[in-house]
Order: sequence, then C-alpha cells, then structure tokens
Amino acid sequence: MADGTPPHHPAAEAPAPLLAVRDLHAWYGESHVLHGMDFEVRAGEVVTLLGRNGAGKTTTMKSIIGVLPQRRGSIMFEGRETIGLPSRRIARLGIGYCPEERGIFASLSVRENLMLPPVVKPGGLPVEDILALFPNLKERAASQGTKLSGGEQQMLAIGRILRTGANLLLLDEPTEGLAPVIIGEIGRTIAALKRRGFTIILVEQNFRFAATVADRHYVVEQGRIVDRIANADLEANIDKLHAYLGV
Amino acid sequence: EVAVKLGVLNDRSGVYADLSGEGSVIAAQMAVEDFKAAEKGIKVEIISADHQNKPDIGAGIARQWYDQDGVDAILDVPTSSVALAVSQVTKEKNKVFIDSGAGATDLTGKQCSPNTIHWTYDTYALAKGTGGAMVKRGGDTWFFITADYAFGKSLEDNTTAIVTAAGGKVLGSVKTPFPASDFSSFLLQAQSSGAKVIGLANAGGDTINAIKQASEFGITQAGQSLAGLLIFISDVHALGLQAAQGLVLTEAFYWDLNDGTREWSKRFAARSGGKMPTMVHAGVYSGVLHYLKAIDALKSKDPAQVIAKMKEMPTDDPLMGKGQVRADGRVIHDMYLFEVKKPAESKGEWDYYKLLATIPAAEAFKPMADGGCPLVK
Amino acid sequence: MAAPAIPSPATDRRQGAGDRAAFAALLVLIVAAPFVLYPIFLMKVLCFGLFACAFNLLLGYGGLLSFGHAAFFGMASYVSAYAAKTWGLTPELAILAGTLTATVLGLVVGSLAIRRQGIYFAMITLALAQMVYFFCLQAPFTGGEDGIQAVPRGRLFGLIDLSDDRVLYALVAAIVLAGLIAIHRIVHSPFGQVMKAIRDNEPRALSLGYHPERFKLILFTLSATLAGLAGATKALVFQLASLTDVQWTMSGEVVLMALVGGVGTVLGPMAGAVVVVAMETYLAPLGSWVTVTQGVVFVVCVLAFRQGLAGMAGKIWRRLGRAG
Amino acid sequence: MEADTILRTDGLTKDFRGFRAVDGVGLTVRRGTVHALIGPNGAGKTTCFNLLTKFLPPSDGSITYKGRDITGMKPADVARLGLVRSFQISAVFGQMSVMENIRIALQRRRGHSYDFWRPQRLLEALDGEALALAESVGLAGFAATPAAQLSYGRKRALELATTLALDPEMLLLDEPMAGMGREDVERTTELIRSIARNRTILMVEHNLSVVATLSHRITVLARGKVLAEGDYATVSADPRVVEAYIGGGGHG
Amino acid sequence: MLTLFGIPLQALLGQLLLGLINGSFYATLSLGLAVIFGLLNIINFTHGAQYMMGAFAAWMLLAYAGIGFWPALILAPLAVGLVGMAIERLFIARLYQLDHLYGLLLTFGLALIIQGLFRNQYGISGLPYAIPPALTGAWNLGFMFLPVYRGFVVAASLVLCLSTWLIIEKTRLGATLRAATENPKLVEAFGINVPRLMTLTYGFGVALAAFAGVLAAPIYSVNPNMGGDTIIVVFAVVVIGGMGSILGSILTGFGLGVVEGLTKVFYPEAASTIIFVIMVLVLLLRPAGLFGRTA
Ligand SMILES: Nc1ncnc2c1ncn2[C@@H]1O[C@H](COP(=O)(O)OP(=O)(O)OP(=O)(O)O)[C@@H](O)[C@H]1O
Ligand SMILES: Nc1ncnc2c1ncn2[C@@H]1O[C@H](COP(=O)(O)OP(=O)(O)OP(=O)(O)O)[C@@H](O)[C@H]1O
Ligand SMILES: CC(C)C[C@H](N)C(=O)O
Ligand SMILES: [Mg+2]
Ligand SMILES: [Mg+2]
Repeated sequence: MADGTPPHHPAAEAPAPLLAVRDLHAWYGESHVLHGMDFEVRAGEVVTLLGRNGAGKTTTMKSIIGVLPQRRGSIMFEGRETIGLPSRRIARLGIGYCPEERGIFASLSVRENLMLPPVVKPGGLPVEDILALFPNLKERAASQGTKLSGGEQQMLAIGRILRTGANLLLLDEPTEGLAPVIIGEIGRTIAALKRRGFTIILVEQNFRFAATVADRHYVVEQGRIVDRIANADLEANIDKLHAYLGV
Repeated sequence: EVAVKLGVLNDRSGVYADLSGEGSVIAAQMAVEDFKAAEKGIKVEIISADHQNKPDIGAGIARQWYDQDGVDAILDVPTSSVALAVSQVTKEKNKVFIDSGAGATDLTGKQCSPNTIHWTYDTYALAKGTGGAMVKRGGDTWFFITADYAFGKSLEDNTTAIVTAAGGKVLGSVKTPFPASDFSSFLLQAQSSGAKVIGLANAGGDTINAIKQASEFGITQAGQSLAGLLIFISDVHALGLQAAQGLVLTEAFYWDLNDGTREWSKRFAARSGGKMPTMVHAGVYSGVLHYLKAIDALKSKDPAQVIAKMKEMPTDDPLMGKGQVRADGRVIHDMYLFEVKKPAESKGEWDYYKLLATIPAAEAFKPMADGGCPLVK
Repeated sequence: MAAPAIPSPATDRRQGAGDRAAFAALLVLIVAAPFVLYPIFLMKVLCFGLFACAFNLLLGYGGLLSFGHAAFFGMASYVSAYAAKTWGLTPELAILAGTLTATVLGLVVGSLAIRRQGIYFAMITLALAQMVYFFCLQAPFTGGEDGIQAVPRGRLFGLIDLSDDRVLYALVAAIVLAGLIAIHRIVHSPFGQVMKAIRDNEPRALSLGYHPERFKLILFTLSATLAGLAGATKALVFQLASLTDVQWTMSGEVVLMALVGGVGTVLGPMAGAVVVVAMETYLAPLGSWVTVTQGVVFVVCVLAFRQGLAGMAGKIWRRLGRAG
Repeated sequence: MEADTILRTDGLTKDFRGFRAVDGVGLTVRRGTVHALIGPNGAGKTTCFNLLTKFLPPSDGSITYKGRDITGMKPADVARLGLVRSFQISAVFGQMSVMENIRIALQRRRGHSYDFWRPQRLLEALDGEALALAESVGLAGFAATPAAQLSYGRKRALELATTLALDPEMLLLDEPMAGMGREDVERTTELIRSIARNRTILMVEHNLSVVATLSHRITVLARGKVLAEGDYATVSADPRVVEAYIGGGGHG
Repeated sequence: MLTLFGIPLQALLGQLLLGLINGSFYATLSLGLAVIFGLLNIINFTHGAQYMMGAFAAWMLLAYAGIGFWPALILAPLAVGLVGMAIERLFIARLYQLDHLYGLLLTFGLALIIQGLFRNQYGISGLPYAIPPALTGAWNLGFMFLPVYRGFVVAASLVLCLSTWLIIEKTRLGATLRAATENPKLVEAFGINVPRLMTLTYGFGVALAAFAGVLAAPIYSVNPNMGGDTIIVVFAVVVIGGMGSILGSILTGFGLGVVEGLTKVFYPEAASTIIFVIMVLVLLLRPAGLFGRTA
C-alpha cells in the first residue's frame, strides 16, 4: 500500500464498531469457559486483553475466529453476524489469527509457511516488507518451519498474516519468547500497522509492552470482562491492574 | 430311512472360487435331486463353507463338522494342502471324504487313506494328457514356468517324467513366487531357452496372466507353444479366445461332449447365472451320485461299508462315463485332450474346445502299484 | 506426527478394580464354556486371545504398532509342531521350544525394529516378518504350503494323554491364563511404569537418564515370547502348523482383534479374539460374504467403537459405579 | 581445568546443512553458580543445550563435565552423570499423576526400573520422598492430579520437581518462565533460587529481570558466537549487547 | 556373446526393460498412495481395490456401453475418483486427526467390502479385456520383442508421474495440502476450505490408482483380487521412497521394478521378497526412506 492514501477500509470512518462481541459464551466440551464476554473494537484501534493465566483470553480469540465451534452469543464483524459461520468464512471476511502456540507447519519450509494464508482482501503487506521486518526469516527461508528457533517461529507466525490483507489481526501473546530487541521491533511494527489502518486485538502478559502500543485495555477475569482502561489512564490505574493480574 | 449330511468344503472367496465354490454346492444338490434320494428313503442335507485355501481353516471346519454338526461326508476341497489336512481329519474321525478339486497324487499315494476318494483329476493325469500329447505332436523340448509351491512342483515333476519317457527333453525351468501377476520376465527366460513347449505348471490367476502375457509378447506367433498343464473352462472364459486360442489342455469333463453332458450342463448353467460347469463341479456331482448309490444299496451310511461298496460298484454316470474306484481311493475314468478354438471357430459364448483325443481310463492315471499307497501293499 | 489417538491405559485405581472383576469373569467363563460350546472352538479363541493380548502389550502399553507379529506366532507354531512330530518331544517341551524360538526371534527383530518409530517401525516389522514368511515357505522342514500336518498331541509330562479334547482344554486354559496374568503383571510393574512414561514423552524419559530402546526391546521380546506361547499351543490344538500363521494377513488379524477388543486394556483383546474367531467360524457358511461382513465390522469398529469392547464395558462399569 | 569448573566447552560448533547455528562456543560454568545464557532469537541457545545434553551431536569441539570428556556420550548416560535438562516446551508425563511423574525419576536412581516381574506396589516405598519433593515445589495438593491437567506454571514446577528427584549436580533450564503469568514467574524465580543453593544451574531466559535477579554470571550469544560475558551490570552495559539483544527500549 | 553372471547381456537388457515396465505400475500406484499419505496422512489400504475398480470400470464401459480404451483412460479414473470422494466424505473425513492405525483399519475394511462385492458379482477368474487396436503389435529391439502396449504404459505413467509431481511440489496447492494435514483447524482459520481440499485430494489419489488399473486391464487378469496382491508391495515402495515423498515414490517405483526384474532372473523364488529385504536395509540405514524428510 502506498503511503499517503487514505485508510482503505471504509469502516474506519464509520461510527459503528468494527467488531462487537456481545454476551459471548464458550465451552470446551462440558466446561464452560467464557461467561458472557462483552466488548468492542473500533476500526483502527489497538486493544489488549489482559488477565491471568487461564482467564479466557485465548478462548476469546478462538471464538472470534471460529476455531472453537462451541460458542454462543453474538460476534458482529463489520456489521455482520459471524457466530454461525465456519472459521474459513470468518477469515475471508478479513480477520487474521496468530495463535498462541504459533502453529508453524513442520512439513512446510519457512517460505511456504509465510505464503500459506491466502490473500483475503487487498492491502496486505508485500513479502519484502515482511522480510525486512524480520530479517531472520529471510536468512532461513528455505529451512523447515519448525527448525526455526522459538523466537523465529513467533516472527513467522506474525509475519504470515500480515500478507493477507486482513484488517483485523488477532495476536495471541506475540512477544512470548522473544528477545527484548525484537519485542521493541514488534512494538514498532504494531504501531506501523495501526498507522496503516489495521485493527488489532492483542493478548498480552507483558502489560508494560501492551502499554506502549495499545489504545485501550480490557481486563479479563474468569471468562468475563471486568474492567476497561484507556491507555492514557493506565498510570492512574496501575494499582488496580496489579491487583487484577496478581502481581 | 437314512439321513445323511454332506459338507461341501471349498474355496468360496479366493482364486479357486469360480472353478469350485458355489458351483460345487449346486452340483451336489443336482446329484441329490437327480438320484431322487428322498423317494428312495434317503434324507440328504447339504451344508457348505469356505476353507480359504488354508489348511488350518479347512481342517478346523472339517473337525467341527464331524464333531458338532453331524456331517457324514465332505466333498470337493480344491487345493491340495487343504485336501491332505481334511483327509487326515476324516481318517481320524472315520468319515468319508470325496475330493474333486485338488490335484495332489499323494491323496491316493503316499498319504492315501481308507476314507478318502479322489474323484476328478490329479497332476499325473494332467501331465500324462497334456505332456504326452505335446511330445507326440513334436514338442519334444520343454521349459517350465512353475508356481513355487508343492502343487506346481509336482505338476512339473510329473510332466518331466512323462516328457522324458516319451523321448523329450527339459531345457530348464523357473520357479515363480505365488501368486504373481507379471510373467513377462519368466516368459522371456522361457523364450530365450529356445524350448518348443513352454509348460505352465500353475493354476488359476497365475495361468491366466501367463497366457495373456504370452500372447502379448508374441511367444506363440514366434513358434513356441504353450502347454497349460491345469486349465479350467472358467480360466478360458476369463482369458477370452483371442488370448487362449491354440492352447492344448487336459480335462475330465467338457459340457459339450455328448447329449448327457449337454443336458446336465444346461440345467447347471440355469442355476448358476449362466456359467457352464467345470470338471470340478462335474466331479462333485459324479461323486455324490456314486456315494448315494452305495448308501441306497446298503441302506446304511456306515463309512467303512459305504466306501467298500463304492469301491466294489463300478462308477457310471452321464458326466464322467464309466469308471471305477480303485482300492487306493483313486477314481479312474476317461480323460480328454482338448485344444482351445480360434475365435472364428467358436459358435457361441461357451463354445471353447475341440476334442483332440480321449485318453482311456486305464492309461490316464498313475498305476496303483507306482503310487506308494500303504493300503494296497 | 499423528495425534495420539490410541486410547491410552487409564491411570486410576478404578481400572485396577475393573481388571480384577474382568479376570474373575474370565475365569468363570473359561470354566463354564466347555459345557456349552465346542471345545476346539474355545481353544482356538483362547490361543488367539493370548496372541492378541500379547500383541496389545506392545501396542497398548508401548505405543508400538507391530505389523509382523505373525512371525512369532507362526514360527513358534512350526517349531512346536516339528518338535512334537519329528523329535517326539512331550507337549510341554514342544511348547517351550516354540516359545523360546519366538523369544530369540523377538530379540532379533526387536533390536532392528525399535530403532525406528511410528509407521516406520510398523513397516520394518512387516518386512522382517515377510522374510520369516519366505524362510518358512522355502525351508524344507515346514512342509511348504501343506504345513506340518498330523502333529501328535502326545502325553503331558509323558503321563497325561491329551487326545481327549477336554483334557487338552484344561491345559490350554491354564497356559492362556498364565500368559494373561503375566501380561497383567508386566503392565503393572515398575518396568511397566517406566514404559508408560516413555510412551507418554520419550525425550523427557531420555533426559531423566532412561534408555528408551532397552525398555522397548524388553517389551518387544516379552510380547514376542507370549505371542509365541500362543502359537506353539495352537499347533498342538489343531495338530497343524501352516503358512497361514506366518502370513501378513495374520498380523493384520491380530491388529483387528486388539482394536475390536480395545487397545490399551489387558483383557480387551481377548474379547476381540472371541468376536473375530466366532465371526470366522460361524460366518464360514456365508461363503464369499464373509469378507464383506468382516469389512463391515472393521469399518463400524473404526467409526463407532474406537475404544473397543473393553472401552464400552469400561464405560458401562463406570456408569454403574456412579449410579451405585 | 580449575577445581571449581563443572562444565566447559571448547570450540563447540554445530552445522545444519551449511547453516552454522553454534560457532566455536567456549563456555565455562563454575560449580554452585547460576549461569545465564542469553541472546537474540536464533542465536543458538537451545542448540547449545541440545549439544550439551547430547540430543544433538556436535559438528566440532569438545564438552568436559566434571573433568570428564562427554563429547561422545549418549543422552541417557549424560543424564546419569548428573547433568539434566528441562525443555523449552514443558515436558511432563501428561497421562501420569504428579506423584507418578516424580516417582519415575526416583525409580531411575533406586533401581527396579527393569523389573517386569514384580508388582508395582514396590514403588510405594518411594511415595514419601516423592511427596516431599512435590511439597517443595508447592504441588503437595496435586499429588493425584494427572499432569496434563495442571496449569502452565504448575507443569513447570512439576518438571523441576521431577528433575530434582534425580538429585542432579547441574541443571540446564530452557526458558523456564516463558508464557508464565506474573504470579508464576515470581514463584518459579523463588524456586530456582532455592534449588540453586547447592547445585549449578545453566539457564536460558529472555525475561531480563529474572536473569538479573538470579544469575551470577551471564554469557551472551549472538549468531552462534559468544558476544560478551560477565555479570549483569557488565553485560547489560555492553553496547554490542544492547544493540543485538536488549534494544533501545529494553524491558527489564 | 557377452555375458554377465552367466546371463547373456542381451537377455539382461531385456529383463531390465521389463523391470522398468513393471516399475511404471509401481510408480503410478505408489504415487497415488504417496499423495494420499503425504497429504492426508491416511494409509490407504483401499488403494489396491481402487486399482481393481479402475480395471473393472474400463471393462464395464466396454461391456455395457461400448466405450473403448481411450475414453476409458479418462472416464474410468474419473468415475472411480468420484467413488473415492464419496468414501472420503462418508468415512475417511472422520479420521484425520486420529492415529494412522485407524485410517489403515478403515480402509482395510473398505477394501474387504469392495473386493467381496466385486467377487460376488463378477466371480474370481477375471474378465477379458483386449489391447486397444492402435497399440497391438511389437517392436523388435534386437535384444527383445517389446510389445507396443508396454511402451505406451511406460510413457503414460512417466507423463502422469511427472505432472503430478510438478503440481504438488511446485505449486502452493501442495504446501496448502501439507499444512492442512498437519493442522486443519488453523488452515481453515486462514480462510481455506479444508474439507473440500481433502476430498479432492483423496479423489485425485484414487483416480491415479484407477488409471493404473485401466493401464493394467489389457495385460493382467482383470479380477477382484488383482489389487490385493499388489498393495503390500506398493506400500513397501512408498516406504522405501520415504513416506509422503512424491518424487521418492516415483523413483523408487521404477527402481524397484528393475531390482525385482533382476531378481526374477537370478533368484526367481525371492522376487516378491526382495522388496522387503530392501525395505529393511533402507530403513535401517536411512530412517525416513530414500527421499523422505526426517520429522
Ligand atoms: N482444550 C481445552 N479443554 C478444556 N479446557 C480448556 C482447554 N483450553 C483451555 N481450557 C481452559 O479454559 C480456561 C481459559 O483458557 P485460555 O487458554 O482461554 O486462558 P488464557 O487467558 O489464554 O490463559 P494464558 O495466559 O495461560 O494463555 C482455562 O481455565 C483453561 O484451563
Ligand atoms: N534441526 C535444525 N535444523 C536446521 N536449523 C536449525 C535446527 N535447529 C535450530 N536451527 C537453527 O539454528 C539457529 C539457532 O536455533 P536455536 O533454537 O538454538 O535458537 P535459540 O537461541 O534457542 O533461539 P530462541 O531464543 O528463539 O529460542 C536458528 O536460526 C534455527 O533456525
Ligand atoms: C487349481 C486347483 C484347484 C488345484 C490346486 N492348486 C491344488 O493344489 O491342487
Ligand atoms: Mg492464552
Ligand atoms: Mg530456544
């Protein structure tokens, strides 16, 4: 995408939220994990989900993209109800998912992994930009995907959804296992993506990092949103947050 | 009033299912009906099972039939290894075993049993028929393609003996894994041996594949002849005349031999979906008929008596003609040498054979003295 | 490579109680059955049951799918038949000879096969078993496709005449029970614990200082030995040793038995053997429909009853436990 | 070799099809210290661990442990010498209970491992010790829980307890804190500190605050080579380390 | 005349060529198997039955509709491929995330059913199918007499193998398929219709088997058991080549055909066992087969 052009997603200007989650419940088999999540994300925003281990952050992400079929409630994306759709249809609407466990394919080379997700909308990053962002990947392009180091795999997982043109990115703990220098890099990347009009939902343990990139934070506890804090108010609420996160 | 139970034990799912299988059950039923057993006060029940060409399965079923189900006689049992095992069990349980489908001469030779009768053919008779005839027609150098198991080897050995006795020579042989689907390499070896006759000492699918490929490689056009040492009409049907034409083969029965065979075969075909009977089917019919005759004569089904009676009475029926059950259990009757017709010569769907010669009963089978059966020493 | 979907042995105590109950039920059945059913059929079931349980010791508890177990079963059956017929050994010695042959063969095949995993392991065992098959086909002492026929049952310890089916049945039942108890013990032994750990997470076991190959080799050899015990006994029951027992289809059949019965349970495969053998015996009159029926059973098992009979029984047992 | 050096490598090198992941690394770990191995992603840290524990054969170089050359040994034998590792992805026996997990390790030391003819009851003799170990990592209440059902942090704790059961002289920990929440991070830091009292620890970790609090000495790897070495203050002040690893906005 | 190990060189050349021809059947069959295994992780034991169905489809087209060899070469694989797709939808699709064992058992069961049904319908001896008129006759190569049809078989299977290999290894389709086997949920979450992809792939693998069946019809006995005997060997080929390696199974298919051909000359009894000997050696020396990737 050339610089200077206006954000290409028409929803960006619309007042309606890009994603609206209402009373979302989700189950793993018989265990009820999400108990009525309610939150929304406007176009162009970076929003984080914070919470302790097991609070239900990952489950929320999986529910949005639809890989967890047992869910109820409402998830509206660009004004469309997606709760009944299979995940491939949801992805085609323009949602990119970077899973917690990275999901690098062992039987594919790094390049093949990178090229795997199909382009769903115009406006994705060109491959060169992605490789420039993560030089390690370029160097190891012909390696088997899972032969990469832990951190390199994380870069690959993020990199591959930037290509697809999805305008909502779901990043589940993208900084886990990354060296500080790369975390800084990722932070700058997220900022750049935001400038390009991408909308991002970020799950993070590392709220100091989150604070550097996010507009807003939702606090998740036992499958519910228990608080929302604007980034600007973060300092003021730091004690409350520490209590939530058990620090 | 005698009640007998017959068990038709044969291959119902494997390579020999067409030449024996359900057809043998039909043949046994026809024998019971034709004999009018019920009117003569003999109540006959027929059961059947699949031995899958495995001796342990065959022996197991035989044992259970005799022990549990009250079977008096077992019929058919193609595949020599199973037949030998069933013969063993039959002797132990003192019942009656009338084999039609198997080829082993040992059944009435070294491993003969007072309770076993071998009806239709054996490897010696096949060798004698086809081997002898080929040499007589000038095919005096041979190369064998032999299935690498006892039946194939015995067919090769028997034929070798006949061929050399008739002044012919065996130039070589190759043992093929069993079963095999590609014979081109073996055919090529046979071809380069320069032998006039290529003897196929195998059966079923192996033979079909070998013949099909021989025609493809132009072996016969180049002047060598093929001798299928054991070919059933079902095999010829599967090959089609185009590939099978010119083959010389030995059978104990052909549907189109005479009025008697034609009449019976038509009835058989009507009950088996249009398929003409093989000699194995005919042998089952013939054997059951003779068995019932013996029971009728004795008004008893005591195995020892029945077998003695069967050996005493000459055999005589429309399918196999006149013959005799020898003391070693071997049934002797005429055998026939056929040649497979060219497609142009055939007048109908099952019109496959030309009769070349009739081998009289007395010459067709191995003399009892040479068999090594301990019963007749 | 593939998700671990072979049901794994349950850990809890309830399993132990379930096992004891199943063993007790089995004992009652074994004693009562010959009064109702044909003893030879029962002996066949018992021999195949032991074979299937031995196979399952390897698959269910070692996570190793052998596709060549027929080699041990069949080879032992040849040796025991040969020993009884040609050397005139007494039945117990013939069985011992067969079983030990399987042990040695197991050691050899195992030491080659355990170096590979998953499907490659299965394929090596298959290939080695095919070589054993070829050997049996070619070696003169096996009698080619006729097999070794008319094997004498002989006198146990030179004293007890086994020609009566009921006497033989008692012997076979004793042997098979002993085999099953041995399997139970192996599974629930210190060795079994380590094996379970290796199956669960091999690299971790390695990092704790265990040599997984040694454990696998021992397990393999034990499994081969017990499979051999089953084969050797079978040869005497049927007085016949034949190629059927060394063929790859037999290796496939034992997988089927284990699957139908329930992989990863001590006695499940026994139940699987009952079903498979009964099907073969009682469907035989169906002729060519036998294979179709067998095929349907396979398909239904895989699609609907992956836990096997034992899995279903376990479910019912647990439900009863909850209710009661 | 100095008396208090427990592990040393010289010129340790690993090539993967033309790609050199570890390049002539010389590492000296002193007995009784916590030694951290840090460096950017793909620097070769995990590969180093794999080389040290023999999960990979080195292409070149030698490894000396307690004065013994272990370069050509097998993984299980290295473990038997008391050099035991943990994994970057948590490694427990998921289908076994916490107690059984620990017992497996105890069993290795106590023998009976090959006894297939004896009852499992024999192992109950180890229960007391196993329980004590579970307690020491705060898992006393979970003794009967199957390991697969534990939360991430507790799995890590179990892995440590299992490792401790071997009574190793030296532990190699690969990113013990990865993916942990704050709570767990703090608990685990304490745990490692207590373990370290009478053992040697070599650890890989990206969480610099953990590295700073725990380690006596730090080696920085980059592109397979040793970039810097020293205590936290020295290393974190090294401009090359800042450039390659910590970056401008380092999060401590 | 020049001889090698007591065999005239000329004869040896002929045998090599025959081995190559047989190898082309192995290659085509194992290619289908490798596609299905490599991409779907299913060990397709029904492959032999599907090969048989290909041959029967050709026969049926001729017997019931008067359609000859050339159209059958396209139509039969298509028809059998459709049957394969139905099988995949109904049964196999439920097994992707399970252990290999289950796929193997299910397809084994299906093979039993299919073979049994054909046996009941058509008997066991087989049915005649003639070589197409355009391909009858033979070339005299000097050292042997090569039937034109066999030459055609080699050419046809070479073309097929190479194009399949190109499609799978050199396009994104192949990568997508491999990824879909590993983690279908995630691939689906990228917006790809994984179930349809799987169905098509299975159908394609099956169609390859059926194609080999049509090629075989004029030279081998067309009977319900024709695949059952070959399947184990074809498996061995795939394993030796490296499970899932497309190129590996093609090359190994041809190579083993040659090795088997030579065995038929020097030790014919062992011709069907040699492949297993090679398999053991290969797996012991190269754990993942000749061309396989180590996991
Ligand atoms: N596959 C599963 N089956 C059953 N329960 C699950 C499964 N995955 C997660 N859970 C449970 O659901 C709850 C929410 O898990 P989730 O993964 O969403 O947490 P999270 O907030 O992402 O935690 P973390 O920070 O550890 O990643 C937890 O209690 C967890 O134990
Ligand atoms: N088996 C292998 N084959 C090929 N390359 C490999 C293999 N294992 C690791 N590599 C490469 O070696 C380099 C070092 O990997 P290693 O896993 O040691 O990194 P690391 O320092 O642990 O990184 P991280 O902090 O991200 O875990 C990486 O570039 C990786 O891609
Ligand atoms: C063709 C068959 C029915 C003969 C069989 N092969 C035998 O061993 O006798
Ligand atoms: Mg999470
Ligand atoms: Mg690492």
